[in-house]
Amino acid sequence: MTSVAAPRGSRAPRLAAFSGLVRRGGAVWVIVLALVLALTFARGTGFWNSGNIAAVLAGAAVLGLVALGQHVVVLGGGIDLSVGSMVTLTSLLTAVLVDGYPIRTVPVIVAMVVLGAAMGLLNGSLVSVARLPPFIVTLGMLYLVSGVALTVSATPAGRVTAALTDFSRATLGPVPAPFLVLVAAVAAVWLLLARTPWGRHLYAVGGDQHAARAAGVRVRPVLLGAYVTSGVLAGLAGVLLAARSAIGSPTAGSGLELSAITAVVIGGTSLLGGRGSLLGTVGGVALLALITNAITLLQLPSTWTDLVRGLIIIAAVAVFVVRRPR
Amino acid sequence: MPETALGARGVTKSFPGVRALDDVTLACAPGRVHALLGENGAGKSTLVRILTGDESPDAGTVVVADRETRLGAPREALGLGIVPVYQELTVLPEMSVLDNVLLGQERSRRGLLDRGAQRELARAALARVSLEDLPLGTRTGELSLANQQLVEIARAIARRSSVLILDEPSAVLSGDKLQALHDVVRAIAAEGTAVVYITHLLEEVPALADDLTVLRDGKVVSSGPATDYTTDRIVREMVGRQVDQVFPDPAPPAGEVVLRVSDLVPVGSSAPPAHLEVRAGEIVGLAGLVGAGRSRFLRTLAGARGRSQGGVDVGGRRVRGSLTGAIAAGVALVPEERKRDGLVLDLTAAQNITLTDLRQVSSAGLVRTARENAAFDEERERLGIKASGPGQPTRQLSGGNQQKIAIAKWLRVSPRVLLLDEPTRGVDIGAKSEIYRIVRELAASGMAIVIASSELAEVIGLAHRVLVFRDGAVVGEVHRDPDSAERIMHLALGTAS
Amino acid sequence: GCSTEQEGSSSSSGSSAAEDCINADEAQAEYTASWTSVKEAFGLTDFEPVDETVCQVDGEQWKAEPKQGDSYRIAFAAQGPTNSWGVLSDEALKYHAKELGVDVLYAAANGDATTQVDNIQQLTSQDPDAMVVVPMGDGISGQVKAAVDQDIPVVLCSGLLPDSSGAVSTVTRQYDLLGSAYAEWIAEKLGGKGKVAILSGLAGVPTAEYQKAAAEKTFAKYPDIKIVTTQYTQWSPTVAKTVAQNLIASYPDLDAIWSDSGYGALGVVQAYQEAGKAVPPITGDSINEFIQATEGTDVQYALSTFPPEMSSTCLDTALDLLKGEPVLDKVYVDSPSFTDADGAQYARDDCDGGLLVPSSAPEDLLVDLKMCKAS
Amino acid sequence: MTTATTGSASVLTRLSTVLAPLAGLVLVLVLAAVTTPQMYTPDVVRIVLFQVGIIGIAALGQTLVLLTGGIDLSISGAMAMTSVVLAVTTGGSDGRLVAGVLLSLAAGLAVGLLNGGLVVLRGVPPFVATFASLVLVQGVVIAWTGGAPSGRIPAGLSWLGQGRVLGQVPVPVVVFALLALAALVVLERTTAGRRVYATGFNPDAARLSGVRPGLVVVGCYVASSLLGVVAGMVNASYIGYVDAALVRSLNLDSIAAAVIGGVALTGGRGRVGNTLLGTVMLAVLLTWLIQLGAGAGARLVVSGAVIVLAVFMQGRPVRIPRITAREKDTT
Ligand SMILES: Nc1ncnc2c1ncn2[C@@H]1O[C@H](COP(=O)(O)OP(=O)(O)OP(=O)(O)O)[C@@H](O)[C@H]1O
Ligand SMILES: Nc1ncnc2c1ncn2[C@@H]1O[C@H](COP(=O)(O)OP(=O)(O)OP(=O)(O)O)[C@@H](O)[C@H]1O
Ligand SMILES: [Mg+2]
Ligand SMILES: [Mg+2]
Repeated sequence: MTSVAAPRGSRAPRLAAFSGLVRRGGAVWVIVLALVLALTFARGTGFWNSGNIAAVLAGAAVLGLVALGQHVVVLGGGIDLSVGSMVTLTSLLTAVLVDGYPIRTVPVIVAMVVLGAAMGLLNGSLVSVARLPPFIVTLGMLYLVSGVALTVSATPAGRVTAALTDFSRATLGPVPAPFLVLVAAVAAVWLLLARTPWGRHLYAVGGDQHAARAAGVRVRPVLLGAYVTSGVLAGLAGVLLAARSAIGSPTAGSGLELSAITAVVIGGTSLLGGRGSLLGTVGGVALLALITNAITLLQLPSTWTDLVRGLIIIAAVAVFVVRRPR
Repeated sequence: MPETALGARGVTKSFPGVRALDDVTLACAPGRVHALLGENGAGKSTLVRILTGDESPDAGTVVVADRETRLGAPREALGLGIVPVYQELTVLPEMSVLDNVLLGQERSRRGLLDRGAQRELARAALARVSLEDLPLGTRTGELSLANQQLVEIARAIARRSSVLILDEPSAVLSGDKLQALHDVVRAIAAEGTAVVYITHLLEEVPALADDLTVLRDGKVVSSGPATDYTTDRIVREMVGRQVDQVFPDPAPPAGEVVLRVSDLVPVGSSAPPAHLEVRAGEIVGLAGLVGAGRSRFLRTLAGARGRSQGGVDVGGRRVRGSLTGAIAAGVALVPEERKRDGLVLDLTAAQNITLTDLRQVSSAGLVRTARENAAFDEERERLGIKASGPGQPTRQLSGGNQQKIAIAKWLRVSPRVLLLDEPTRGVDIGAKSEIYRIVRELAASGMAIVIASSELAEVIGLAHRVLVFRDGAVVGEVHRDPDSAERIMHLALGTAS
Repeated sequence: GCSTEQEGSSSSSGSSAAEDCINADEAQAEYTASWTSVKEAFGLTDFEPVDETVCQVDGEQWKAEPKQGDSYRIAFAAQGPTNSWGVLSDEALKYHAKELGVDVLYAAANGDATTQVDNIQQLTSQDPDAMVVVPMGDGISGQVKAAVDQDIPVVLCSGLLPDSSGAVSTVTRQYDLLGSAYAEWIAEKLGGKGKVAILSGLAGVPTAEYQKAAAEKTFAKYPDIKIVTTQYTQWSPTVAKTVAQNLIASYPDLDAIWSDSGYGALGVVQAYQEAGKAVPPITGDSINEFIQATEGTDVQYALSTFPPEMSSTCLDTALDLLKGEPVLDKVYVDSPSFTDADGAQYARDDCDGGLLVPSSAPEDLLVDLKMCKAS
Repeated sequence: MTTATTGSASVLTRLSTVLAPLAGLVLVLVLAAVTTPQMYTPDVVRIVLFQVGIIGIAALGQTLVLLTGGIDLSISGAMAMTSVVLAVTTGGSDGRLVAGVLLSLAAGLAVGLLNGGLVVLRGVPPFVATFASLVLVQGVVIAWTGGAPSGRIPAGLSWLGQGRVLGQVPVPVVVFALLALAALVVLERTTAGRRVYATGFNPDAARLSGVRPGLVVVGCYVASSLLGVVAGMVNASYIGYVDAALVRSLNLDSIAAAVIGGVALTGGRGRVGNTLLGTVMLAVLLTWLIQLGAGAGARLVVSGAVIVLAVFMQGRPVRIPRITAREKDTT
């Protein structure tokens, strides 16, 4: 799709206001709000008790971190299918390497973040230097990294320290500590995207790589930065997941990539790159976390869960996704 | 100060099948505006890309500040103060005006954007292109094409430059905006910057240029101070022959009314309803400032956008308000944005020509290559298209030839009403006069033609009568006479008494 | 806490646990019996149970009145209806709960450990009287511990977790038992010599990996048995068939196939029959379809089950705890094992191919679930 | 002399443009030959051919969707759905086979229309639209069958998955060959194919030329789902039972095959030949990995590395973006 800028056929004003809301990522929150209201109505005390709120928030933490990384990559016009496998590998390695030794905790956490960055760097190099399609690169990495994880251990292995498990269960009021990590990460990514030259360049490269290059933007470092960010966040997510599980598993993060992409797109970010809002992605994460919560809270028949999940996702994207620029 | 701010020495560049530049030598002096002229496909943009490091020459070198320099990427050229505005827009529609102006030259403090400084810089740059009132947070995609172009120019101006290269900046500008552009170009040259200016509007040359160079088929055919050249001479150098610039009076339309537009209001427009009748053989021009609503009107006629009220009849039959309805009724639109809307650049020339009516060249759903090639040859004959063959990717054709393909594809369906939106934008003077000839011939053959153009001389010269648009509404009708130009301008600007 | 010592390494010597253990002889005997019955069914000569100490848990500690209303609310962190095993496991518990008049708070993990972590946390937040968990992987241990720490007794069902999970009781059939019994049967069939292929389920999934490990350990005792290849079938007959076709091509002289599932075995049998070759001795769990497909052939097999209906026993165990009655910390479920010699009798033509036979699930439940036709 | 050199040089370049896309396949074939000598025995070749058939049929549908600039994640849903529909409606009896096939196709049509409708009418990005419909299809199947789909596929269909032509060639690859030929003719020779390419390259220009991009896109999604149904029938008849394990799986093989072969994710770029190439490469790779008998981990590592390496080797010109090349690259 060419991206030459030109005024499009103007929309009716009512729709324009709505599309503005969608563009800024507010739309998905409408559904989130509706779901919260519905749950309040149906299961008031069950939903609003602090334990349940904590469960929703804690459930959102890992997905949130991964979606955040995905958001950055997608903004740059790419896609990262390897995030799930990176989470798997780092969470498995966290448990295997820490193995119950408190002294190893901090070095291992640092190592996992570095490992995430390294895997992101590999993705980014293949995409920006070797100029291979991100879909293929990260699909290949998905297989490769899952394979490495299985080679590290085919069975659940290792053990994190009590400090890590305690952290994963600690709360500040009803807010679980892992969620605070997510909040901090959102703030950091927001700062990067909205307040640094790199953020501007990322939007530009995602919107039109050639135009960005013409304006003197170095495309490669920008893309490398995006994939590294995704890798770092996946590494962090892996540590959180390990802390929560207390043990490492070679399949822990499988399927996360699709949830993450779904969250990003429900939030109004364009998979073509260059347009997206962090608020929307966070809303997408909230929606997915709430759906899981709602299915259990409402005690829907188990055979209906996928049906309900599919319907809500379809409803969300069908109503609230920005139309593709034509 | 160097003698040559930017230049080329023996630059040669070939693409598969074409030699775009052949031993080009050029020198642009600081503080002077250097016009670069030539037909479509003469190699002007290619030269620009080489001078800015976006492309590397096969042979020859680029000279920057009297020194031979090797440029690896636009960024390197920018670092040396060589600032281009490419022919194609490179603003990012999804980003704000502020971000677009400062793209690649963000101001930051301790790694974070310095928002105060950014605003100040952007404001100053926008003010120079008369966009001081534009809110900085506006999404650039919401702006008119003209304003987007100005934003892009503002981006270039915001940089400290020793050389400013403008590749057809005026193609989408008119009126005040064009004036503002000229002012800023002169001011920048006065500051000591060398300006390279590419245009197909030859009346800009005496107004702006100090020096000029004419390219033909990738070779420099002539170069010197602008005062040595008359428009006639420039045209002769460009085309290599005399071009008939006068518009003879068109033959009076003889036929009955083919197109009747009544009470038409496009969706999203708050303008009063429009009426229009066009006879067979008649050419009606649409004039107005950029954004006056001509394109919208044409698109509505062609069913490409909805109408909230009114109707369109062709040959006495009501036309359905959809693209296919309009096409079935014999209404064809050659849209203004050729590359985005007019052509599928990745298909071949022949494939583009036959896209509008595949049934003609197919039987039982199978496309017959022989018939397709025959269709191409027919149109090549009729319009004088220069292409290596039916299988040449349309992307590789020069602008003028692309435009001819965009027209040719509609001739395949033998329309009764032909709507042309800016049919000569970015088209060189030789091709332009051919397009005028074609339009005339089509009208003579009984087609009803509506043509929108920002070039006043063109509308007046071609059309039997001109409708003037302002703010989405038809504000007047002007017939062919000696002072029609003045009357049209007054109507368009709203200064008519 | 920046100790260089490994946490919990000193305290896990087991001595303290052993002191608390009220050794229930009866239970220990039951455990041994579950091994002996397989030994007899498969006609094994040398098959000793792995060491396991079964203790009695003091139920008094967990005795409680219903927290809400007058019936107990049992949270059930289930696998979810991802296959016929999961469906029956879920439904058997629910059916039994209805019989007993107990409320069930249900959450399905759809086979995924990470989802189950969320599920358990969420179920815990609803403050149930007790919880039954069908563990999807060791990764849920931490969350199970958190539930137990909130005074919710947790019964593990159809699976194991490390002791650190703090679960009060575990009701399951042993993976070790199945994995090594199949291997032992193959070893005896081959007279301790031959080429064997291992077909496991899903790489990295504990239920598959533990059985495979047990098998490998057993085969290691026989130096002349060579494991020529290990493949994964994803518990899908389609995948298994493709894999088996590859095996036929590359190892035409394969002597036996160790498979952990009936679905895998099904694909293998088809592949060999299509290739016109004799099916080597094969193992797996006993799904109806497999027995039907091998009826009247001379395919040699050894089957057992990992009965999904055991979830009702899990529910009983949880309720016993709430009533303060003594339960065992490990309840080993026994279930029929058999070979081709007497396999035919287990085929049920009135039931679906995916049913694990013989099923002790209530007949009307099977009919309700459309797994069997009403007779 | 000079002409001779230029002549041979041009032959070389022409040769390299033909061979470059094959480089990846050659790589895999050589790797397979070196590491597993039995790879080229007739038995193994037949397995590869079977895989080509089963992956290829779905990959053809995927190609159509990719050409319009979309992607279809729901193909594996359509495949799984087919086996369930076939089993449930026929109850394994040949008598109701026709009804079962028709119903499967109807269900495939519905899925295709849902995808197309979401993409065209609502402008939902294809990735999410088809992912959502995959979840939905799985959900419907699970809700309908109570989670444990089972049953028999009529024996009358077994030739489709198990049969051989001329005693050697598996039927699925023959079906694939026929469908690929049809797709080739449609895409390269028919007006419909022309419209697909025009829409994929530039939907706006296509629309203004009187093509109806909406119809084209919906058509491609429907075709994709229907080919998914055919692939599902092949799969179901291959094993003869409903394979519950496949209901929940998301199978990316069809996408991988097309994209590895060189079909661009951005629309318009790609031919049936690309898909054929990618399919063969993937089929060889998957079979080779089994033949290799390596552990699960090593296998995934190898397949990931080989996919990236093969695409890298496909001789995509390492080209720096130009301002003129306005089309978005696959990156
Ligand atoms: N996508 C859009 N959003 C908002 N306004 C738009 C959009 N497209 C067009 N407009 C507005 O509609 C009006 C008519 O635009 P149109 O392009 O028809 O003008 P025009 O007279 O044809 O100008 P040009 O000389 O550029 O062709 C203008 O005011 C323009 O700003
Ligand atoms: N990337 C390319 N690949 C192949 N041919 C090209 C490429 N870029 C330019 N050309 C060819 O090079 C020649 C010069 O093109 P160029 O764009 O420089 O012309 P121009 O003078 O700028 O024309 P216009 O006035 O239409 O902008 C043309 O024949 C064009 O078709
Ligand atoms: Mg040009
Ligand atoms: Mg216009």
